[in-house]
Amino acid sequence: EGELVIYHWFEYIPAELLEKFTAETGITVTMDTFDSNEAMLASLKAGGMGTYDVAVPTDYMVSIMAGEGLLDTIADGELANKGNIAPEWADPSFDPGRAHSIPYQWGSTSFAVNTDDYDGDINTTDLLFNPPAELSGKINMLDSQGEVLAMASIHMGIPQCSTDRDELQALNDMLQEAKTHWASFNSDTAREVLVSGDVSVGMIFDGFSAKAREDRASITYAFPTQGYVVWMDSVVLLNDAPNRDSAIAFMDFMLEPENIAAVSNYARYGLGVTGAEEYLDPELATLPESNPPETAGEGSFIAVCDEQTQAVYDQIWTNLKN
Amino acid sequence: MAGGAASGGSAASDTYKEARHWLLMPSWLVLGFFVFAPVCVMVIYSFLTKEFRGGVIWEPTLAAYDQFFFDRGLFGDSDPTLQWTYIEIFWRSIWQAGLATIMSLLIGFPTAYFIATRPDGTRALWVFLITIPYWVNLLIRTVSMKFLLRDEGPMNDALLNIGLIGEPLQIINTNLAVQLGLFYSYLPFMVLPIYASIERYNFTMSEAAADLYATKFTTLRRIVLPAVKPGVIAGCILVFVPSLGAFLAPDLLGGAKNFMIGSLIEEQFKGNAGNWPFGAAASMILLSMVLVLLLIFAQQQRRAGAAT
Amino acid sequence: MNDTVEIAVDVRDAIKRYGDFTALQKISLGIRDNEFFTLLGPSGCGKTTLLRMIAGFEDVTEGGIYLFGDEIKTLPPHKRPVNTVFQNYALFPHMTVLENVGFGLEMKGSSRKDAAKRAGEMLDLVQLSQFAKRKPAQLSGGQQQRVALARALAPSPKVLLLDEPLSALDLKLRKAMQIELKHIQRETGITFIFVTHDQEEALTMSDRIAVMSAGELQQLGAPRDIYEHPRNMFVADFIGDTNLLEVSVDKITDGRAQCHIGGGHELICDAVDGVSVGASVHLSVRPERLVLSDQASDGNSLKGTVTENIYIGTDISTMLDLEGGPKITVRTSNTERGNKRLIEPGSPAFVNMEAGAARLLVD
Amino acid sequence: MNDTVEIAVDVRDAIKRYGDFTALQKISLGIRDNEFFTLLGPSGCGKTTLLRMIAGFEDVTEGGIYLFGDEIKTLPPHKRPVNTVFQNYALFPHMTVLENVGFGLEMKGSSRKDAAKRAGEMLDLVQLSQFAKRKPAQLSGGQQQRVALARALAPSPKVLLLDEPLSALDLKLRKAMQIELKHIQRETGITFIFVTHDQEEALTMSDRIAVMSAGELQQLGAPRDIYEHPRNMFVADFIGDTNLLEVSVDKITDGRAQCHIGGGHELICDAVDGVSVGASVHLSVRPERLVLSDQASDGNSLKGTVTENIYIGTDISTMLDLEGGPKITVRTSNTERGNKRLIEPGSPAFVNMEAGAARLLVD
Amino acid sequence: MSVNTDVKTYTGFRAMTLVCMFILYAPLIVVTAYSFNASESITTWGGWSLRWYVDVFSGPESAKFQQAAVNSFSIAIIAATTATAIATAAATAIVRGGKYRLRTPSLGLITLPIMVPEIVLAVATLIFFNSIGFTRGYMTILVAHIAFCIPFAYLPIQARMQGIEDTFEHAAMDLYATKAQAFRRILFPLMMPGIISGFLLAFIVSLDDFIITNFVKGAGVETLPTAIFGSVKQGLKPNIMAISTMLLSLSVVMVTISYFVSKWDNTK
Ligand SMILES: Nc1ncnc2c1ncn2[C@@H]1O[C@H](COP(=O)(O)OP(=O)(O)OP(=O)(O)O)[C@@H](O)[C@H]1O
Ligand SMILES: Nc1ncnc2c1ncn2[C@@H]1O[C@H](COP(=O)(O)OP(=O)(O)OP(=O)(O)O)[C@@H](O)[C@H]1O
Ligand SMILES: NCCCCN
Ligand SMILES: [Mg+2]
Ligand SMILES: [Mg+2]
Repeated sequence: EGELVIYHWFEYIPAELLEKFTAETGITVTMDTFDSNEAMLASLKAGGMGTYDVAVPTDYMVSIMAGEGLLDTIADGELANKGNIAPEWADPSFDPGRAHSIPYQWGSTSFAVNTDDYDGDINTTDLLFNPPAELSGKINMLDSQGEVLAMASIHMGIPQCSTDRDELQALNDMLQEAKTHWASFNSDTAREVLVSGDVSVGMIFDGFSAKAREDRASITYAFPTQGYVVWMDSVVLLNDAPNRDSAIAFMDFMLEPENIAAVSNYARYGLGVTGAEEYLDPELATLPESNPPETAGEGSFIAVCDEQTQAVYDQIWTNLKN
Repeated sequence: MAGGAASGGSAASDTYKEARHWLLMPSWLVLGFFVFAPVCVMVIYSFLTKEFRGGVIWEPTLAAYDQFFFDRGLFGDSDPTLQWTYIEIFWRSIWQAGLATIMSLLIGFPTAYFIATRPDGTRALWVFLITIPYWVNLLIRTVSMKFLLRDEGPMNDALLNIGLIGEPLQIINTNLAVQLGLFYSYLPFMVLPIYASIERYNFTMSEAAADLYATKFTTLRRIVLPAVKPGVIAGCILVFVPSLGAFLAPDLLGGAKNFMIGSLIEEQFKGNAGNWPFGAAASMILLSMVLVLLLIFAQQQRRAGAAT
Repeated sequence: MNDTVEIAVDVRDAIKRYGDFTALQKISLGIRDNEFFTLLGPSGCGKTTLLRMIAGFEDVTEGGIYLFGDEIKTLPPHKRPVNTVFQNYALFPHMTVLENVGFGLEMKGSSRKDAAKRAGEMLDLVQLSQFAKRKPAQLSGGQQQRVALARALAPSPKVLLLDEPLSALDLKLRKAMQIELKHIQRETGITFIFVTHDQEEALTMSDRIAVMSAGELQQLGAPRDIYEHPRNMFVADFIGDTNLLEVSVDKITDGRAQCHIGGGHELICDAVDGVSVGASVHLSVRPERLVLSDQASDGNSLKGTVTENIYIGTDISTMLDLEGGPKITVRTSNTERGNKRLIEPGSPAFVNMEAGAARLLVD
Repeated sequence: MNDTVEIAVDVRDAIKRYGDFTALQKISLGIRDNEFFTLLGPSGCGKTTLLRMIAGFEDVTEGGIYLFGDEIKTLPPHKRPVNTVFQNYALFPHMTVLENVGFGLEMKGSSRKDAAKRAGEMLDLVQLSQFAKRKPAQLSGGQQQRVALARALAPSPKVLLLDEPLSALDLKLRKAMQIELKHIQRETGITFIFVTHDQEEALTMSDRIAVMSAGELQQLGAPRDIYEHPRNMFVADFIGDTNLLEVSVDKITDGRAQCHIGGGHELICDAVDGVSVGASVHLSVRPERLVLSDQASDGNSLKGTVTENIYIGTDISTMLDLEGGPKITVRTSNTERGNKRLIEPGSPAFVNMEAGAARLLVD
Repeated sequence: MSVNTDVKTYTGFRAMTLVCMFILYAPLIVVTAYSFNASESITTWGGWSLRWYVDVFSGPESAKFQQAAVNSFSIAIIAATTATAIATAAATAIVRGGKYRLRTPSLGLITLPIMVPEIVLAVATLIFFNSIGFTRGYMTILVAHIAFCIPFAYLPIQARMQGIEDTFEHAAMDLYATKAQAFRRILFPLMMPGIISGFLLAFIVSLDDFIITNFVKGAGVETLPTAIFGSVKQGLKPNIMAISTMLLSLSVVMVTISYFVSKWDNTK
């Protein structure tokens, strides 16, 4: 009995799973979708609060939302399956102690290379920011400030929320230079441009890269030695949730290994629950996109900067896009 | 043709004078409530302090406008100079939208004219033919367009095969692609209003012009165009104004390397920046610009029309 | 101006169909250079259609049209040295009167200033100078028509097509414009092809007249010829008022036919080719060629009763019922002498007729 | 039909301005019920404007308009029992001819079938039955005009406004329609307000005529009255052809004025009020009241030289230069007797005139 | 005829129209072709297959897309109809209402929705709806669509109306038509091409709207664009192509039927 309203990414949950949830709990589910974390935040801040019970933001957005006071706290013992959370995801930086969220899916953001077009070493961020002549003009970037600037900071070896003026100025200059080699900024067709051969290098999420590889075998996901971006989407409990009980029930449901594995099988990302291996598509374990090589640098979340610092990054982004 | 050449059909006609307020009432209500009031909210927002990551703080400030017009350097503490960034973005958008409008007009006008001169029974069919493609979502159309135009896409293949070109045309991610995309997004908005105007045009006027030694082109320019001007103006407004704020075609086809007004504003609400007052201010500046353009235009119209 | 008669517009076996409606049926006409040529015919007979084909707005379904010897079927209207005064004026609503009139000149390459100057002169001609700056919608019907006329005259075409150009003008102005048009035509030597439904206008102004009916040419000739020697009943009836009486021919002697009409009235008139004794034909006699009297004359004289006198300004029309049935109209000029001859309705009267006044018609 | 004369349309001190142009200047007119009333005047004098004010399409700048005694300034057009035949027809382009004609009836509440039936009858009347299914654009100018006429007649209005309803018709058809209109008017008792620029039409058909000029009423009266007793020079000149001669009055005796015109010609004619000895006034004489002769008559006789004979069908116009300067026109009917009187151009001739034929005009 | 002497027609215009049609339809050929693609990607051809059509009716998202299609069309039809009616009334007041002070402001108000960037309108509308306590759902989408469709319907109608002389209404009123009747029987039919144009523009604008819809829609209420935009993030799948192709076919069928119906009606 009851209802549940989920604010979710587009196309990110198998419909059967929701049906299963309804069958098990009798709770009818309504799902609303968003296409970016920021759009979700904007919509919630413009008055969406009180409509939804749970949302599925990405790591940095979880901490932003918490900071904005949009998240309700999950009391101790409220979640029956809290223990299923894998230890490495139990106390993440973006939500210490999992006070507001449970893990949903995780993956990485880096770039993929069409190895038919380029046979050199692909595991370096130089391919994006300082490409060899043959790749110049054949690069697609995600049209997303967070991912691009994080990747650029990793490339330069500077912290993501640097306040060092010289570092920031250098970052700005580096991007201006790098942009001359880029063909486009595109998120919507990040995968298509690689498959079609329009570009030879393209920033992409690991899961999308895996799908692109199915269409074009030469597409190889890179794990740069300098490092790359990792992300985790989490289910958060929203303040003013109209159906708070249903929300808790849903979270418990998603912590069942079998259920969250169904999401992974569908979306081809990693999960953050123990004991799910037996339900997972075996292929997932061997995906090159989710198995970084030895040489791979460190994966890091997108950092959340303070207001003043963020203003500088915004300015760098605006400069880049002009 | 029934009726004299020019009998009274002036814009100052007042057949429905008594009913005018009643006739306007629905649009006042709907637009006043669901467009004007929200826009007022935005006007207010543009004068408020931004809240970090979206939203506003109810403290009046001119910061948003200051940000638009003054450049204070990367770190916000240099001496203010005139901010060119946004002006350039605006100028670029106007330029692109303008070119797209001209392109739409150049292809749309002949199309509208052609349709309007079809026999009675087939005109409606042509009108539908123009709009049918728009039953398919803009995003899909644009992606398909992109697919067609790709360096290795069917269009280049075909052109290479018939030997018209030796190298694939690089169209995608260029300004031309943006204009093409805008053109493709809004073509019917040009064709239909012009069609509706030409359909009512009295072709005896063209005959009279031809009779007086006007070539067909001159007839088109001096007689047909002035007569169907309301339709042309409507078409141009419907293509130009939405093109100004468009972002899908520029993003997908143009590569999104440079902000257009639409994407800039969008970014303030849906992007990292989350600077609502600035987004509101930029919108209001855009809005006033368009209004001023339209007013200047209307003024000129009136002056041209009032010559007695 | 030329010694030899050149043909300006030659229409050869032209047919025009709108769908399955035939508007013109094999018309052939040669319009001479410098001629004032008039097309006359009932509403809907195809006059406008013919003009439009000459101007190039309507294609010729069959047959050909030649302008000074050249086939012009494929010549676009703007290349034909022909201007038109349209029946519905077709003034450009967005241009002032002056701009309308100057348009053709500008198109022929005059500077805007020269065009305006000459346009001003043309406006003087049609007495509309003070309206130069108005838009056509601010003019009365007659004023619009005069603008149309000025506009067509301005570029001095070789052939001017005028589709009822004076129909909206009052008598006074029409008379003045008639004289002006005739003047212009003579001075410039422009060939005028004129459509009118005013027979007096046609007779006064034309060098030659073509009478049309239902898409067919009925008669082509000089005004006097057409008025006095109509070739058939249609022409006789159409041009001017006429009394058409059914007659039987009794005897033909020395080019004179002796006949009788219903009611037994005897008449003598000139015989014409194709009329034979015993034939039942029509006799046409103009009302003004009849004389009303209270006494029979020596020659043809018909007895009847006056039914009505209608006052029409210059003249008075008297309707009579002849003995035995036929009706006849007599026209008497409205002068003291004429008025003396008038007879009150209801009174008996004689209608006297000279032998030369009546004409026998074969069809 | 009524014993007392009821006023159908009363225009009182009506003024109409377009911006700073005054189209009508304080016009007052009373149009009687059942009357055939004609507005006559030069192009642009305000006839259409007056009709439009009566129909309700133009508001009255100053003054009032009364329909059967009721002020109708605020009555919307559709509530006025008045129909109009528009000068430019204003046929509905999207309806067939039949639908156009039936429209008014439908609006008055007839069923579509009844409306179509009566519309069909009206089309018979204007001889357009076979065009019932066509769209207006497929008709000739004259045909369109007839549709407009049928459309206005169909709902049998109390007052019918006709703005040059016959101007596009040929003489034959116009004559027939004149008779038909007159008939309809008599039978139905509808008040007709008729605009025409054809004086003969006006004189033939009207009960009364209002002559207008430049937005002002010049004379109002019965046809004969206006033709024979024009109140001023404008009316004399406008209605029909007339010779206007400048004269000086020498002597007035017994209601007769003795005067002379330029060149020294002496004339005697009826004196009128307001003419005094020594005054320089105008004398108006109709061309048809003059007699051409090679001999001087006993009475008024002017000597001159023939300059031109113009053939106009029923009549022949002869222009003369009188000795000493003045020009004069004489109209002779085109009969054998008349033709005998004709004099070749260049020859001297006398113009003889009865005393009653000429009329002195004060302004 | 080798030379085009008809003053009404222009030789190049037919060609231009065909070019125009080609540009409009070429991308749709891609859409249609790839709806029959066995592969998952639009860029690689995997052979012919009807699987995506099957997917539309029985796939995991079929219910969502079907509901979205129903929502989209019902909203587009209602919104376009209402907007066209409102726009027609407004155009009448503005073109046939004489001169008055509210004329220019009204014109400004009517064109306001196209002058404000969509995202601004979206956020503003959402804020506004919230402040007046409107719950988001089907109705909020509908109302927003009606509002922003108005200028698209209005401009062609106004343009058309300016070309119609008022003599026709005068003639109608002279023949006892009330103003309403003169409108319905004369002005309205004469305006029809403008009204149809306006309706069609409003219709496709509503059918295509994403940004505003995405903000004002209630939870779980999807329209085709909001459903489709989501899918694109994963790469445009041929099932979207299949849906689009079916929509195209539907519109083609409807147009064909209406064409023949009207033809049949004409020859009657
Ligand atoms: N809308 C207008 N604006 C300014 N002047 C106008 C307007 N309409 C008519 N006029 C002027 O008013 C005068 C009277 O016009 P009206 O149409 O009544 O003339 P009319 O007597 O019917 O002439 P016609 O016989 O040529 O039809 C004309 O001089 C005309 O130019
Ligand atoms: N577009 C058309 N379609 C069908 N029939 C037409 C068309 N245009 C004209 N007609 C018909 O052709 C015939 C000739 O028309 P036209 O206009 O030449 O007549 P007209 O002699 O000029 O008559 P009017 O004196 O009345 O102007 C008419 O019967 C008319 O109905
Ligand atoms: N739905 C894909 C997740 C993207 C995270 N930024
Ligand atoms: Mg004609
Ligand atoms: Mg008039």
